[in-house]
Amino acid sequence: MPVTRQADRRRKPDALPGFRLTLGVTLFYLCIITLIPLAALLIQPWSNGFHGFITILTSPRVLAALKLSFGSAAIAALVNMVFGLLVAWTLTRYRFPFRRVLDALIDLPFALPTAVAGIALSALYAQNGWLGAPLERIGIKVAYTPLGILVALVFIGLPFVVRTIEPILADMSLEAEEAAATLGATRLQTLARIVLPTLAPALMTGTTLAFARAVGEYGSVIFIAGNLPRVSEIAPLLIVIRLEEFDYPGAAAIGVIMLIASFAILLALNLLQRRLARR
Amino acid sequence: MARMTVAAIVVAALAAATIPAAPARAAGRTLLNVSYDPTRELYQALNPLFAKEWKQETGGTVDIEMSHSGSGSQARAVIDGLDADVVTLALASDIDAIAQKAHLLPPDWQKRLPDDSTPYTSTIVFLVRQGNPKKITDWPDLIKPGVQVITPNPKTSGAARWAFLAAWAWAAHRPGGNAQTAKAYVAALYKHVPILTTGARGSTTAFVERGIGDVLLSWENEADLAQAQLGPGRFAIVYPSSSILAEPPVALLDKNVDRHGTRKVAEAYLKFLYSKPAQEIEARNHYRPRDPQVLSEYSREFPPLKLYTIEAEFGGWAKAQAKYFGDGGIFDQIYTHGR
Amino acid sequence: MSLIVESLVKHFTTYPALKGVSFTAPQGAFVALLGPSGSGKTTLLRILGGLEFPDAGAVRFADLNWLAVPARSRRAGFVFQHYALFRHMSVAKNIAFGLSVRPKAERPSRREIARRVEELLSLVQLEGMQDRYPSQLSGGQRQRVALARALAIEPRMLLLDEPFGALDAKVRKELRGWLRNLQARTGITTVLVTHDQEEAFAVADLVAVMNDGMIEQYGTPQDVRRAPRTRFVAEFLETKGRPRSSPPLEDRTGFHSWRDLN
Amino acid sequence: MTTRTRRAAEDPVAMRLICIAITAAFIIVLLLLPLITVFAQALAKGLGLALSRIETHDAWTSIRLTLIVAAISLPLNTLFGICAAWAIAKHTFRGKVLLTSLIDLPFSVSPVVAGLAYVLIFGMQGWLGPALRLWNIKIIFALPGIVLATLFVTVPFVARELVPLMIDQGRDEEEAAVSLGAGGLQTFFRVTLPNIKWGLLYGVLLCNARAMGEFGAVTVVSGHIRGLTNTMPVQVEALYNDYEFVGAFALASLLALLALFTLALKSLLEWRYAGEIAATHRH
Repeated sequence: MPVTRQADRRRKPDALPGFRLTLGVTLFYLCIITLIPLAALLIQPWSNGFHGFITILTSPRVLAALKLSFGSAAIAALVNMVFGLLVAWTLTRYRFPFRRVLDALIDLPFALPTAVAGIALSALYAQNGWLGAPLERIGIKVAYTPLGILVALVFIGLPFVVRTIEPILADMSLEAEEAAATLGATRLQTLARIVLPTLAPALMTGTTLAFARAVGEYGSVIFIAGNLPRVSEIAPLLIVIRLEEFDYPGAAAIGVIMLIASFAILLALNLLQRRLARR
Repeated sequence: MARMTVAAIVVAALAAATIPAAPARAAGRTLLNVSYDPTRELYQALNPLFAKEWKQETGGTVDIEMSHSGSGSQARAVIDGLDADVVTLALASDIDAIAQKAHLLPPDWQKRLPDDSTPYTSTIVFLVRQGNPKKITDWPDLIKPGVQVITPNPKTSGAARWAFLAAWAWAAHRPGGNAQTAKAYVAALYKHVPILTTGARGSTTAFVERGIGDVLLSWENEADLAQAQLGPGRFAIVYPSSSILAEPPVALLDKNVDRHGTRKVAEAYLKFLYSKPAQEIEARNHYRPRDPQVLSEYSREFPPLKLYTIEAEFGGWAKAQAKYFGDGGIFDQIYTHGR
Repeated sequence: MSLIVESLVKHFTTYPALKGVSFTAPQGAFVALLGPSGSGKTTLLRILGGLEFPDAGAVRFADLNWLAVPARSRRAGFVFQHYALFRHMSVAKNIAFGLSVRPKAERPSRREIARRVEELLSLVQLEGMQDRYPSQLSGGQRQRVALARALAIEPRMLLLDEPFGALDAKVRKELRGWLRNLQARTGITTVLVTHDQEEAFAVADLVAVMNDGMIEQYGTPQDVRRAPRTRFVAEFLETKGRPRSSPPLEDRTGFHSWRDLN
Repeated sequence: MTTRTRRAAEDPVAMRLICIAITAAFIIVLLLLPLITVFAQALAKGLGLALSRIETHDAWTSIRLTLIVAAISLPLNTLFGICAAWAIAKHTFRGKVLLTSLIDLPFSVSPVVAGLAYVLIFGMQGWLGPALRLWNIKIIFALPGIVLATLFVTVPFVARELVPLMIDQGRDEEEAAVSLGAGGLQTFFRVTLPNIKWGLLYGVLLCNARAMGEFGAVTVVSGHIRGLTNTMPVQVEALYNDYEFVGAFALASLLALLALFTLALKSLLEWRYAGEIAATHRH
C-alpha cells in the first residue's frame, strides 16, 4: 500500500506536490533575511520603556522628519497619480513617434541605482545645473530644499503608477466606451464615468505603492535634500544620523515607526486587492 | 530556462568560492586605518612612504587599507565592529566613544602618544568666493543680513564641532563676552546656515560645486584643497582674528591589533606620523605639523592666528561633547529655539 | 474491478460540495454525472482523478483504496473542461507528455512514443496535426488532443469534465457519438460530467442525477427518464434546452493585479 | 469633403496632442535629463579622463564586489521567488495575505532600516557580534553583510513578478501533468517554467538592477573600506564626496549603462516575444 495521506490531519492533501517544501523554503528564507533582523529592530527601542519610545518620537526634530517623509511622499504620490494616469493613457491609447522609447524610459527609476539618481538630480537642479540655473532665475530653488525631495520622490514613484494601470488600460475593451457613446455620453462623460472608475482600483494601488516606496527612500533624496533638521531632513536620514550619534534606541524607534507604517500600508493594499478581486 | 538557472547557480558558486580568498588578510601584513573625510589625500601620500620604511627596517611588507567617512559615523562603525587597527579621526571624543562603548582601547589613550596623540593639527578658516563679494573678514561678518554660512551638522561632523567651538570661543572672548553672548552669537550664526550636511565633504561640495552660500567654515586643509583642486582663483581663504586649535587624534585599538597580531606595525605606523618625513608630507597636505622645524619651513602656508584650545576653553572634549553636542545640549537648544 | 464510491463528503470553506455521495459502477461502464452547476459533479470527478480529496468517505477501484493512490500513479485519464493543454508544446509533445515523464525504466523508447502518438492522432482523427500548437487548433480539435493525451497513458479510468461544453451543437453531437464508440471499443471505465441531459442520456450506460451535493437518482438512462424518483429530477428533466449557464470561474485570490506592480 | 468622423472611443485631436506633449515633456524632464546628466558630467572633461577614473584599483574592486554580490543574491532570490510563487499561487492556505505582505515588506521598508537591523544583530554591540568576533567570522563591514543587505532589499522582486502570473495561469496545466503521471519537478520544469519564463526573466532583470544599485542598506553595513567593501554605488558616493566628480559620474555612468541595458533587454523581450508573453499571460 502506498503511504496514506491520513498521517497529516492538519492539512488537506493536495494534488499538486511541493507545497510544504516550497512554503517551508519561503518561510525559512524570509525568517533569515527579513523577519529576524526586523524583530531585532522591534526589540531595540524599548530600553527606556514605552515612555522613552514616545519621548523619542515626539521630539520636534523626529516629528518634523516623519512629517516631512510622509508628507512629501504623499504629495509625490498624488503628483504621480495625476501625471502617471496621463502618461499611461497617452502611452497605451495613442500612437506617435518615439512612443516605445518613452515607454521604455518609464522603467528607468526601477533600473537606475538610487545613488546615481541622487547625484544626477542634484547636479541637474543645482544652481549651476541645466534646470537649476533657469529655475533659479525665476526664483525657484529645487536642489537643497524640500522641493528637491519632492522631485526625487516623484522620480522614483512614477513607474509604480504607470506600470500598474497600463495593463488595465490595455485590457480595457473599447466596447464599453463605444457603448457609452451610443447612449449619448460625451467623450468627457465617458472618460469620467466609464474609464476612470474602471481604473480606480489600479490607480489607487499604484499610488499607494509609489507612496510606500517614497516614504522609505534614502539614496536619491539625501544628495538633493538640504538635510536641514526640521526643514529638509527625511526620517531615513535621521535614522542614519541617530546611528552615527550612537543613539541605537533613537534610530530603532524611528525605524520601528516606519516599519509599522509600511507594513500597514501593504497589508491594507493586499486586503483591498483581495476584496476587489472578489467583486 | 532550466539551463539558465543552473548556469546562474554555477556562477554564484564560483563567485562564492573566490570570496574567502579575496579579503583574507595575511596576519600582521595588513593595517586598516579608519579615518575621517578630508584625510584621504594625506594618507594616500603617507602610506606608501611608511610601507617603504617598514620594508627597509624589518623586511616585511605592509598594506594599509583606508576607510573614510564622517568622523562620527566612522567611530560608530568601529564600535559596531569595523575591524580597524588604527583610527585617525577628527576629534578626541569620537575615539573616547570607542573606548567607552567598545572598550577597544584604554580610556587614557590620549596620553600614550606625544602632543595628546595628535601628530598634526589644523584649524577652522573661512572660504569665500572670488573677490570676497560679501566682504567677510571676521566672525561678526557671518551674521550680517543676507550672508549664508555653510557648515555641516555638528552632531555628525567633526569639522562642524570644531567650527561651532571656534565661533563660541571668539564670541566669549570679545570685550564683554560671556557664555550668554556666545550662545546668542552662535544661535544667530546657525540662522544663517541654509543647509546642514552630515560631513565636511558634503558642505564643501555644496559650497564649491553647487554654488550655495557665501562662506564655508572649513578645515584649513580642506579650504586649501578646495582652492587648489576645484577652482584655482575661484575662492579665497580668509583667516579670522581667532579660531580654534583643532587636534585630530590618532590611536591604535589594542584589542583589535592584538587579535590581528599587528600591534608592532600599528605602533610603528603611528610613530611614523611624528617623524620628519611624515611631518613634511602633512605640511604639504596643509595640516599644521607638530615638529617646530617643519612648521617654520612651511610657515608661509600657515599664517599665525590666535588659536584657542579645547582644553583651556572648554575643559577637554569629554566635557565639551556632552555640554554642547549631547542630547538636549546647547546645539539642540539653539536649534529648538531657532526655527 | 468495479468502481465503488462510498459516502463521500467534501466541504469547501464556505459551503458543502458533497454531502455523502455513494454509487457503484461495473468495470467498463460509462457513467454520466448529470446536474446543474454547483451540484458537486465536478468535485466528485476531481476526487476520482486525485485532484481533490474528500473529508470523509471511500473510493475503491481496481481493488485499490483509490484515495490513497497519488494522482500521478492513478493513471486516470482526465480531460479538463478547458482542456488544459500545454500551450508551449506541440500537439505531438502534448500527447507524448504522459509517456515521456515516466521513470526511465518504464519509459518507452523515443520511437515507440512517436509510434503511439501517431496511432493516437489517427484515433482522434488529427493526422498531420502533430506539429501544430494548441493556439492554432479549433475547439473541437483541442478537445480531441486532450482526449488523445489522456488516452496515451493507457488510463485505467477516463474522467471527462464537460468535455463538449465549449463546442457548438453540431461538433458536440459528432464528437459525442465518436466518444461513445471509442469507449465501447476500449472498454475503459469512464465518468463524464455534464449538465446537458441529452448528452448524458446519449452516451452513458448509467446516469447519476446530482443536486446540491447529493445523488438524487442513479440508474440507466431509460429508468431515469421513465421514472424520475424525486421532484428535482422530474423538474430538471423537463427544462429541456434551458440556457447554458456559464460554469463558475475558479476562485481567485487577491493577487490578481500583483503582476502589475512592476 | 474629406472630414473624417472620429470613432466613438477616440479622443479629439487637441486632447491627443496635449496629452502627448505633456507626457513627452514630463518623461524627458523627469527621467531622461537626469540620465543624460550622468553621462554629460562623466564626459565633461573628456572620455580619456572618465575612462582613467574607471581604471583605478578602487573602482575596479568596487565593480568586482558589486558583481560578486549580484551573483550571490540573484540565484538565491530567484530560488526563493519560485518557491514562494509556487506555494502562494498554486495552493490555498491560511495567512496568504499576511505572507504576501511580508514578502512585499522589504520593498517599502526604508533600506536604511534594513541596514540598521543587520547592525543590531551582527554589530559588536548587537546580539551576535561578540560571539562572531570570537569565532573570527565577519558579517557586517564585510561581504556577508553586504550580501545580506542586498538580499533583504531584493527579496520581493522575483516573487512579485511570478505570483500574479502563476495565479493568472491557474492550476489546470499542472493538474493535467500530474494526472498524466508527472512528478513535482517534472511538472515544474516541463509545464510551469516554460509558461513563466518571461516573467521570471523580467523579475530577475529587475532584481539584478536593484542588487547592483542598492545604496541605502549597503552603505550602513559596508564599512567604506576603499578597494575592499565599497560597492559601486557606495564608491560613487565616496568619490562624489572626494570632489572626484568625474570619477563619481564615470562610475555612475557604468551603473546607468547597466540600467539602460536592463531597459533595452526588457523592451526587446516585450517586443520580440510579445505574442508569447501575451499567450502566457492569459488564456
